This record gives sequence, structure tokens and C-alpha cells, in this order.
Amino acid sequence: MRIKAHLQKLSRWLAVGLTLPVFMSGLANAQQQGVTESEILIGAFGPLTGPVSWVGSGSRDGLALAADEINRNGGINGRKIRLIFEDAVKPAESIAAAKKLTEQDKVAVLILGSGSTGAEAAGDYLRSAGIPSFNIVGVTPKIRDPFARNIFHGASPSADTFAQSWVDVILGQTPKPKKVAIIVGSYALPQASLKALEPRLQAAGIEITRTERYEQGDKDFTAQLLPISRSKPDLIVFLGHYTESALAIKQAGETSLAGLPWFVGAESIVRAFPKIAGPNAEGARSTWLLPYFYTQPEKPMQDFNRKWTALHGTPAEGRPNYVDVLAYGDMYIVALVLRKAGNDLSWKNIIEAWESLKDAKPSDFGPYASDVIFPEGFSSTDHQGNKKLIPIVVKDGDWKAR
Amino acid sequence: MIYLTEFLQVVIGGVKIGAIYSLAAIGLVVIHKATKTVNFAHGAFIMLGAYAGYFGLKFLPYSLVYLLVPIAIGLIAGGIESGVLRSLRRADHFSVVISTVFLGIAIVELVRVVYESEMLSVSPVLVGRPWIIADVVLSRETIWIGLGALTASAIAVYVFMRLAIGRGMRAMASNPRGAQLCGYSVDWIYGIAWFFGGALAGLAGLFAAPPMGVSPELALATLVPAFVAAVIGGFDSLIGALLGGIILGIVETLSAAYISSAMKGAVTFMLLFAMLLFRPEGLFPEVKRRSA
Amino acid sequence: MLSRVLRVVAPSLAIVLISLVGLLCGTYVQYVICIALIAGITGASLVLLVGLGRVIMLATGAMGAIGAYTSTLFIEHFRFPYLLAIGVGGLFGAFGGFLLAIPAGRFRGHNLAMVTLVFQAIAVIGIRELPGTGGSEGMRVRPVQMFGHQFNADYEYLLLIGACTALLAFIISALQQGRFGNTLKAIAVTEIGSEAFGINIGLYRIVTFAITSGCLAAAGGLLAPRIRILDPETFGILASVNALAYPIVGGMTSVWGGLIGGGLLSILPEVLRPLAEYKALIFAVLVILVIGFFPGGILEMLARIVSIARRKPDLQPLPKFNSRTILVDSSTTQSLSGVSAPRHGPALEISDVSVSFGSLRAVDHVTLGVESGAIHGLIGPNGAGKTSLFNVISGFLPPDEGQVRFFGESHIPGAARTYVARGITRTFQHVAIYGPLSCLENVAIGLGHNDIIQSIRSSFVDPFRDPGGIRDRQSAAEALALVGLDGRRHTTASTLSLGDQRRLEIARAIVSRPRLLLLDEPMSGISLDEEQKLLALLQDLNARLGLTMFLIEHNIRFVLDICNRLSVMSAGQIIADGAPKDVIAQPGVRRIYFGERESALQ
Amino acid sequence: MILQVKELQVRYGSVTAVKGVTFDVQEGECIALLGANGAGKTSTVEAIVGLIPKSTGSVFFEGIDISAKQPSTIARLGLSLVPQWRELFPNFTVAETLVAARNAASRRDPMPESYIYELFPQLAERSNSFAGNLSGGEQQMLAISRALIARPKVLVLDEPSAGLASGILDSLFEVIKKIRCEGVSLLLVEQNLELASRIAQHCLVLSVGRLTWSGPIDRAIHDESIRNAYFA
Repeated sequence: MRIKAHLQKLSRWLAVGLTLPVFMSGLANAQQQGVTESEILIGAFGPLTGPVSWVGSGSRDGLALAADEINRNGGINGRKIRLIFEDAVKPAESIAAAKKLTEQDKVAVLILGSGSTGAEAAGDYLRSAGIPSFNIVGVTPKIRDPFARNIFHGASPSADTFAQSWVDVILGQTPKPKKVAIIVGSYALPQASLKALEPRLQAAGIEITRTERYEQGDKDFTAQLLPISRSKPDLIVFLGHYTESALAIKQAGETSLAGLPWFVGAESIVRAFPKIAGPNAEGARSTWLLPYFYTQPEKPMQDFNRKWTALHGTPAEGRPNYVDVLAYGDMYIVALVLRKAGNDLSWKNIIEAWESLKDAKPSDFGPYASDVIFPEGFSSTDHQGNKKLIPIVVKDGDWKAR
Repeated sequence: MIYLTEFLQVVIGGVKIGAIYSLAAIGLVVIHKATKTVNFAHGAFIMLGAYAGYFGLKFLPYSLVYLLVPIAIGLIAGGIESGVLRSLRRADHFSVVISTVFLGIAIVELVRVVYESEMLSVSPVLVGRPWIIADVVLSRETIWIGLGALTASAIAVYVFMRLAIGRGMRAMASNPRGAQLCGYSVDWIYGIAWFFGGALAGLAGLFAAPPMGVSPELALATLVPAFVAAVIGGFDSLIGALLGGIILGIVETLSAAYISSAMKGAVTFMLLFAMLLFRPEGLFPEVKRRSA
Repeated sequence: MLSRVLRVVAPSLAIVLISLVGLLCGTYVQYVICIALIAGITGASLVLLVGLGRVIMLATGAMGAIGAYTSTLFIEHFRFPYLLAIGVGGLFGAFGGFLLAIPAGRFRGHNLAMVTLVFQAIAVIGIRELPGTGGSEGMRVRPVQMFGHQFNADYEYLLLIGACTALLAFIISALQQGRFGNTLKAIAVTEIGSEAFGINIGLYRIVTFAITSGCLAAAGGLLAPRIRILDPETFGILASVNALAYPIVGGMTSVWGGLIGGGLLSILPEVLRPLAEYKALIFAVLVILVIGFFPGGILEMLARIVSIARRKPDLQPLPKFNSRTILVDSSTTQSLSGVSAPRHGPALEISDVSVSFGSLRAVDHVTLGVESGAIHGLIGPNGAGKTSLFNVISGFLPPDEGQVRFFGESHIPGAARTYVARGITRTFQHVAIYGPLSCLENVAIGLGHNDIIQSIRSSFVDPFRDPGGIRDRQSAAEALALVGLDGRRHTTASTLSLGDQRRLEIARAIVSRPRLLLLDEPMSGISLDEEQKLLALLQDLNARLGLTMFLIEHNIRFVLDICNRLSVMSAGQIIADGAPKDVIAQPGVRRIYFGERESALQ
Repeated sequence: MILQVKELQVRYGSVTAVKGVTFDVQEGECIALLGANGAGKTSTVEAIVGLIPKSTGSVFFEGIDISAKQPSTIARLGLSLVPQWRELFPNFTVAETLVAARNAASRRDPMPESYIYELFPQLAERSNSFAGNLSGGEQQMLAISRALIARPKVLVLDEPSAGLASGILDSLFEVIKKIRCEGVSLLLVEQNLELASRIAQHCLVLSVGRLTWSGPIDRAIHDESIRNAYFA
């Protein structure tokens, strides 16, 4: 069943590869970049290979799902969306992908489907290129400052917003924790979250008893758990990937730390986390940037799951993930902006339309769309679409968003 | 002194990880002992063992999986040796070593393409409450992996020292021309050595799956420690690989606990560097005779 | 002269050409060309270390990181101009290479690969932990500022990187095709053959590591502004493994291989965009296929397709030599025989030398003298210990006891490298010539002017003005003429017949005007008619140059013809010594050759 | 005719060590291959058993063409070589070397160790010491036993006398004579004419890669011209 999906994907990409040169020549005379009578060209990139390939493939499949749905229902003001997704994770690859999409494929809008240092490097380039860009995954501040009129941020709030929401959830715990220990990965994303979280915890009068670091991909956390158990914290914060947090919490269950409450970063909110972490994960908390978790019964979520499987086939373990969901939602935000910009799709006009978008959600574009993200609003000085984060907790072996 | 129990707990954690490193190192040493080549694709074989274990456990009981997976990975390794490496063997040692590096990458990328998922979880074999001895926690998983490493090295030593096949491999390692005159064919012995090394890698994968999870990253995560453990043991001694792994596990965990986690990676390599400089033949050198 | 200059400068010209053509393309293509040029230089510098030095280098990423981070930090904190910062980055890289080379001197094969991997891991962890490098979140790199102008457009970067990579390409190409590269090729083919002619193998290895790492660091410095953010992941182990594929796929024997391999493989991901998910797999499989079916890489494929005509003989105006005149006309031989005028007294004294391997005593208290100007032979059946004694004399095997003295001076055991300078050279039983080099280059190395500074300097100077080169090449050509290989100056040594290869070895051994020539079974494998010619040549050399010769040989007819003194060795001891005719007649000697019964019938 | 060699040629790069050698060995016969050092004796026999590649020529053993076969297959067919420098396994004990050597017997039932220890009593005492620690003579005995234990039909000995003191040679060649009487065909490569004449009746003289003379060994010993050719 997997092989068929691959061959299908392979043949579709080959088709894109071959027709591209032909398509490009036809573009020369378009009045605005990336727009013809029948099509709007939208570019995106993200990691499809390597350890973080789940982010890239999530963006690609989520964006493709929304684009396909929009095209089947008449497209944007009569024009169909044509999506080009490039694989890139490191800085060199990301800049190359961004330049290819902007300068060679001449896309109308560019979507950053990656959160790594590659996205930061591409952001730096896009700031000077001026093309309207939409960062839907990256939380690190480097993409957000210095502020640029052409760069917008979607469903993923900034690291500071995350940190503030975490502090609120930690303080909301009963009994209110006074001493907190932190286990944090030594790689890009966790370090950024730590920089944002530490000052806020201290400001809230919470004592950080220990901060233990670990290497990316570590499997054994004895060395970190021991000093922490000695420091007798009321709560432990784990900043890092779910493959690491789940193992740490499982191993903690076998030590004197068993039963202690845990707070985990956004990367741990996946189906496999409770399964790997086992019983000790019960009651683990975090904050969630979407209204629902995948397994929740609400209609928009179930519609989304059904539509995703219809287009992409039975999902592999761990898919669709949160990037699939927010990519789907944020593609609708782009569709709303382009529809609002009307026929003049010059960069200036797109940016102005984008900055005037208030309280937008997928169903505003069409009833068939599923509202699986929080409404997003922009202004000329605030390009952060979504700032809302809701508490989420592991109950009976699965994540439940309240 | 509460610190003693903590120290013991760290050491036990180190033994658990060290046992996995030993398991990984034994297969590496078996292949090197018979064929004088270091298999840089060994980590990829371990990862294959873990994935085979994950899928096998969906349909078969533990006992069958722990029997069939090593054989399957062994056959793959043997097939690769006779298919890809045999023609290279005529070329110089340099290109054989480099080809195993890229062979390992090819296998990892193939698995990443075929099965896109992030990380798969395998429940441990022995489930239940851990033993608490003087409030030092000894989990069943630690015992299972420790036992696994001991049995695997016992099997490897038995096959190498007692069985005819093992004698053939030792003869080939000691003097290839003399071995051929005793009727041992080079291609057959190399094939068997890679099968045997591959089977041990499969076994290592099965034992590593529950604690380390099943993901493409398992390949590199096990290759480097396996190499360091083998060098500590003396690269030609199976017992050395077993003890080398345990020593490495303990040293790594101690340095992470008492110095800093970033040091863990650095310590692994400092240890390797020191061994290569001062005891290249390792702590447990095989009995070496100066032949006339 | 012109074709040598062209060959050295050609790679740089190619880079300049590509950069100029790049100006016409779109900005995206210009960006890709910049990355490809830097990858090409990475591949080219690896050719020196991986191709010629046969080192499995896994620390390429770390060296690039040293260059990139050092240059960026020097620009940020000390306001260094860009090019100077790149230079400083290169120096730091070279120092890193030097550090890596010291332990690497003791290891080979997979152990050496692991040493470089250790360096790679420690360097990456070090950079991440150092304050001010931005750790794993990366460090932002400001656009290049030069002469008050800030580089923004792609074409500006293309010209800057084109110029810098052209300069680096020239350095690497000069070294690879010059005397330095030849010496590395010689070491790779035969370490004992190089050691015997004064090549300090350890020092060459360290310098090769330093030069390659310096270039890799400079390349890292060039890359930094183009990728705007430096993070340890870019220079991780995967970068080193991919870089290792550049010289392998391109072709390990020449700077072109590195350039082509690096350029193509860095463009591959752009071409494979539609198959993005599979690109890592395709890359790995491609490398395995190249190693399996095209060990010579793309270069070999090109050579096979174009089947470039054999190298044209060099048209340099060297003074015309006639081998006959050389032997008769004393004036020209004056320069030849000046140094080694025959002197009286023993050329070689062996006193009470013993060597044993485990329980086997190969040389048992041997004492032997070789008169100056003599041709002294040593014979004996298989396993008599001749070769062990010869290796002791030639400085390759330290004796367990006893002393070896040359022309009265005591001899430091084991320092074979110092022999050439002291006028002692040797040939080898299994011809140890430098196959990939031309006859002239083989003999030039025989001169012994192989110290590292000199060979680097002449690699750069020779193609243009080459003062030193003329004198060396002249005496090399003289030696070739002496042994009758005058017409074969530029033929590759490996294509010669065995007889000619023996002649080449003799030419290499006499070009430095030695006082004593050690010959290790010169006639093994030689045909009958070839034997007569070599016999005449050796006799001529002994007569004309007063060259003392000591040889071990199985072919007894040859020994009886050429030697004026003969010793016989059996089971580790000298059992006979004196004039050849009476030594052969002694019953003891006949018994060890024909056995007991025969002498009884005599 | 148990072993037939036709137009055998062996080349190392530009050196042609063996230039077209043709000879055959009858069942139960013992032939000596004589010649000065470097004449190509070792290259010839090592090419016959497949240890080194042949450039041209073919070899038939009991009528089967073994030119392209692996050395291990040839050893199992019953053509075993005692190599020039013994090539033993240094970290194997004497006993274990013999056990490993039985592997070449394939379907034939190997000789019992007791018979070997009878042939070479010295080995019996040293059965537990490592091969690397044996003296030169003992190593040669072990090398011969290793080739013998698989009951070969043709035994090739490459300069058994090399590097051995004269005292040991007499007892060693006595044993080789005894082996001959067991009906094993022998191809003895030897540099020492006198030792060879104790065992072989027929001999071939090799000089610079070519067979220059063949005939009964007694004539070879006394014929001055052959001895000179020998010295060639």
C-alpha cells in the first residue's frame, strides 16, 4: 500500500519537473509575477529528508490538500492555485530554494514550511527580495526581527508567546509549583524556547532548581534525571522533540521522580508520545496552537482527517501531524488574501490586502473548508496571524485539548 | 551517603547503554576479525534489525522474532558482501572501506523513503516493576539488555572458538593463503563472516529497539559507539568488544551526569583518541605470536 | 615551458570562464554557480589528501567550519577586511590540519578515518559550546564589505568567489602537478622506495594535511556570506561524507577530478528537485556505482571516451646528449665523476652483526669488509639471511647487535632517509620505481633534493622560471642518457619493460653521484640478453665513476662475470670470502648448492 | 596421468616469470622440479594450485580442467601444496592446525592424528604449543602434516629444505621418502640436487622461466652441462 503511494508521488513530481521549463517560458509576459489568466503560482519549501523530514512533508501535504480543495471549488477569482514545493533544510539549500522560487519560477507568494536555521537564512534573503512571504512553522525570533513589511507569520505564534502561555499553564497548576527543573535539548528549537521561557519563569517568582542539557537524539536520560531528583522540584519542564521527551518521562517513571507532573514543549504533542512514554505521561501538560487535537471527535477535525486520507492515502505512523493541519489552514489564509487583492496581484497590493485581513478563518473562503486553525488577523505593524494557545493535557493515554 | 546510591544508579544506567554498545560492537569485530575490513554500514544493519523487529512483532511472538530477524539481517549482509563488495575486494582496501560508508547511507535513506514515519515504539520484552536494592532502581529492561549482550557475545565466542566455521574464519584472518590451502574458500568465508556479523547486528537492533526507539537515526547513534567500544576492546577480541562497550557506556553516563551533557559526546571521542594513541592494540589484545 | 604553465593555470582559467559565463545567467543560477565553485575547490583540495595521500578524510566539515566561523568572527569583532579574514581563517584551518596530522602519522586505513572523525566531532561540539558563536541557533553573517562597497547582487558575489576560487585552484594545481605532487604520488606507490631517497614521509603527510585543511577553511570562509547563517549542522559529519564523494566521483588523481566532482555533485540536488525525497539515496547509490565500475571517476570516463593521445614528448631545448661522448669525453664526465673519485680504505665495514626473528636467527655474528671501488657480491641459497643482512646495511632493519660503518664514519642504524645525502643509494629486488611519474621525474627524485620547502617552492617556480629545475632536469637527463633511456624522458615509468625499469632504477640510484651503490638481486626476472646489457652498464659505471658496488644475487653466472670479490652465506653465517673463482671451487660452497653426495664423487 | 600442465605462463606486470611450461606427473610417480633461485619454480607450482593467477596455459588434474578453479577447490580435489615459507597460522596450536587442515579432505576420510604424530614424533610433544613458537624444522613438519592429513592424491612440496640447518634435513627427507611409499604422487620443488635425488627418479630443470632439460635425475647430477645450466 505504501509503494503505490510512492509511485504515484514519483510520477506526479516527474510531471512537474518536465513541464516546468515549458511553463516558465509562458510566464514572461504575465503583468504580475506568478499570475496568468488561469493560474496563480505559489512556492513553498521545507525539509523532506533528514531527521526533521516530518516538518517538510507535513507542510507539503497540508498545503497540497487545501490547494486541491480550493481548485476543485473554482479556485481564487477563477484562477487555479499551482503549488511548487522544494526540499531544503540547511541554510545553503533554503536560500537556493527561495531564490529558485522567487527569481526563476517567479512565484506570486512564498511559504516557509521549515522552522530550522535554514528558514532563518531564507528569511534574511526574502527580507531583501521583497516577495510576500508566509512563515507558517518557524517560532524562532530570528525570522521575526528585524520587522519586514513583506513577511507574515501564520498559525505558529512566536517563541515569546509560547513561553508566556507555558508560564500561565504552569502557574495554573494546583498546587501551584514553586520549584521547577528543566531538561532542554542543546539544538536550535529547544534553546530558543529556553531563552524565552527562563526570564518569564523567574519573573513569575518560580525558582529554577536545575537546568539539564542533552544531545539531539539522546536515548538515555539517567544522567539528567538524577541531579533533578536530588533537587526535589515540584514540576519538570522538558523542551525538545517527542522522541526524546517520551523516553525521558518513561525512564523517570522508573525512578523516584515517578508521578511528578511534567510540562512539555509543542514538539511533544503527537499521538506516539503517550504510547512511548507510557503511564508516567498521564497528566503531562502543554499548550496547543490549534483548536483541536487530531483524535478529538469535533466535526472540523474529523472532516480534515477524512479529506487528508482521501488525497494522500492511509497515513504513516504519526501523520497527519500538526504541521499538516496548520499548513492546510494557512493556505486558506493566503487564498483569502489573494481573493481580497482582486485582480491586481502585484506584491504591493497583496501586502496591503494581507495587512487588512482581520479575524480570518478557512470557512470564510468557502463552506467546504474545515476550521482547524484559530482565526488569524494582521495589521501594518503586527504580522503575527495567530497568538492564541490553549492548554492541552494527556488524559487516559491521549492528548486532549480543552 | 545519598551520593553513593546515585553513583550506583548512574553506573547501572551506564551498564544498560554499554550493553547495547557491546552488542553493536561484537558484530563489527566479527566481520573485522575474518575479513580485515571495518564495516561502516554496521549501524545501518542494526537499524534494519530494529525495523524488522518492529514489523515482526506485529505478526509473530517474541521468540520467533528474536530467531528470524537476526537470520534475515544476516542474509542481507551476506548478500551485500557477495553481491557488491566481492567485486570491490579486488580493488584496494581504501575503496572497500569508503563503499561501506556510502552503503550504510544508502540503506538508511532507503528505509527513510520507504517508511516515512518519525519514530516507532517497541514495548520492552520483560515488563514489570523494577527491583529496588538499597533504593538503587534496577529496571527489568536493564537486566534484559545486559543478558542479551552476554548471550550474544557467548554465542559469538562459541561459534568462533569451537565451530568449524569459526576455525575457518580465524584461519582466514591469520593467513589467507594458508587457509585456502586447507580448503577454505575466500568467498565462502567472507560471506559467512558478513552473515554472522549481520545476524549479530540484527540481534543488537532487536535489543536496542525498546530503549532507543526505532528510527533511521539509530544507525549513526549505534555505529560510532560500536567502533569506539571495538577499539577499546582491541578490535580483534570478542571479549574485548563486550567489555569495551560496558566501559564506554559507564564512562559516557558518568561524564554526562557529573560534568555536562555536551561532554558526553566529547568524552566518547577523547576515549577513542587516547586508546588509539596509547593502546592501539586495545585493552584485551588477542594472543599475538611473531610468526617466523 | 608554455605547455607546463598552461597545464598548471588551466583549472583557474576554467573557473574564471565559468564565472564570466555565469554573468549572463539568472541570479538563481549565479547563486548555484557560487556554491558549485566552492564545492569544486573543496573537492580539489581533497585530491591532495585523499587522492594522492590516500587518507580517508572525514573532518572536511570541521575545517570548513573553522574557516567560516574564524573569518566571520574576525570581521565582526576586529573589523578585518574580508579577504584578510579569509586568509586568517585559512591559517587557522592549516593549524587544525597540523594538529590532526600529528596523531594521524601513526595510523592507516580505518583507524585514520576514525581519528579524522574524532576531530570532526570535537570541532563541531567545540564551536557549538564556544561563547559568541551563537551555538546551535546559528550566527548571522553580514554581507561582504570591501573598499567601502557592500556586496548585495549575486553577480558581485560570483566575481568575488570566482576570483578567490581561481587563486586557490592555482595553488592546488601547482602543488598537485609540481614536484610536491610527484613526491606524494611516489610515497603512495612505494614508501620504502621514497624513504630510500631522502623523502621524509611523516613531514610530507603533515604538510599535506595542513595545506588541504587551509584550503578547506578558506572555502568555508568564502561560503559564509552566501549562506547568511552559520550553524554547526551545515558543517556536520554529513558534509564531510558528501565532500569525500567529490574526489571519488570526479577522479582522485588530478585537481580536475576534484573540481568536476565537487561542481557536479553540488548541482545534483538542484537538478534532482522533482525527486527531492530520493536525492540522498540517489547520491549514495551513485557513489557506490562509481567506486564499483569507474574507480578512476569521471576523469577516467572522459579519458576513455576522448582517449586523449599519449602525452607529446616535451620540446624543451635541453643540450643534446650523445651517450657515447659522455663516456669518452672527460670534460663532461668531469662534472659527473667529480664527487666520487675512488679513495682507498674500506667503503663498507660490517662487524659482528646479528638479527633474529622470534626463534629464527637470520644473521649470526657476520663480519664483512667491502673495498672502495670494488664490486662485491654476496650469494647463498634461499633462507640464508642475505636479504636480512642487506636490509641492515641499507638502514631499513636495525640489527640486534653489531655495527655497520661507511667509509670510516659510523652509521646511525635505521636512518635510511639520510643515506642519499651521505652518498649511499640502492635498488630493489621488486623494482620500486614511481609508476605514475615519467622517467625524468623518477630520476629527479633520485637526486635527493626532496626536503619539503624546496619541493613546494619548485612546484610554484618551476613552470615559470625554474632555475633550480634546469640543473636538476639536466643531471636527471644525463643519468637517463647514461643508462640508455635518453629517448624515454617523458614516458610514464609503469609502461617500461622490466629491463628498462631496472635501468631506470639504476639511473635514479646514480644521479646523485653516490660513493656506494647497494644492489638487491638486480638480475631477478631478467632475460638472458638483457642481462648482458645490464652487466656492461654496471661495469662501465664502476670503471668510469669509481662507484663501489655491493650486491646480493642468485644468478651465479652473472656474479662470477661482474664481481671482483665474492662472499657466500649459509644459515646466517659467512662461510666463504675472497676472489670469485676460488670461492666457487671450495667444497663447502659446492655442498650447500649440490648437497653431500655430489662432492664425494668429485 | 594424474597431473597434466600445458603451456603454463605467469606474468607479474612486465615480468614474465614462467614462459610456457609443459609437463605431466604419472600416478604414484615422484618428479623433482630443479633450478636456480628466481628460475620461476615457486611461480609455477603456485600457479598450478591457483594461489597466483595464470596468464595463459591450462592444468588438468585426474582429467578435470582445474585451470580456472579456486585454490580451496583444488585443495579439496586432492592436489595440496606445502608452500615455500610454510604459511602456518601463528595463533593456532599444532593440534588445532591439524583439525583445520581436515577441512580439505571433503568426501575423503582424513588421516587420524595418531598417524601424523607417528610420522613426526617431535610434533606429538609440541601438539599444544602455538605454531609461531615452533623451530624452523618443526614448522616444516607441521606444514607437511597440514597438507598430508586430507589424504591428497598429489602432494607438491615447495623447497622443504629452505632455511633449515643440515642436521634436520636428513630426518625430514626420510619422512618424505616414507610418504612416497604410501602411494602419494609427489612434485618436489628443490634447489638442492642431492636432497632431491634421494626421493625423485625423474627431474625437470627450469631456467629463467623455461624447461631446459628433463630426464632421470642421476644423469642430471653427473652431467656437467646440466650443472652449468643449473648455474645459469
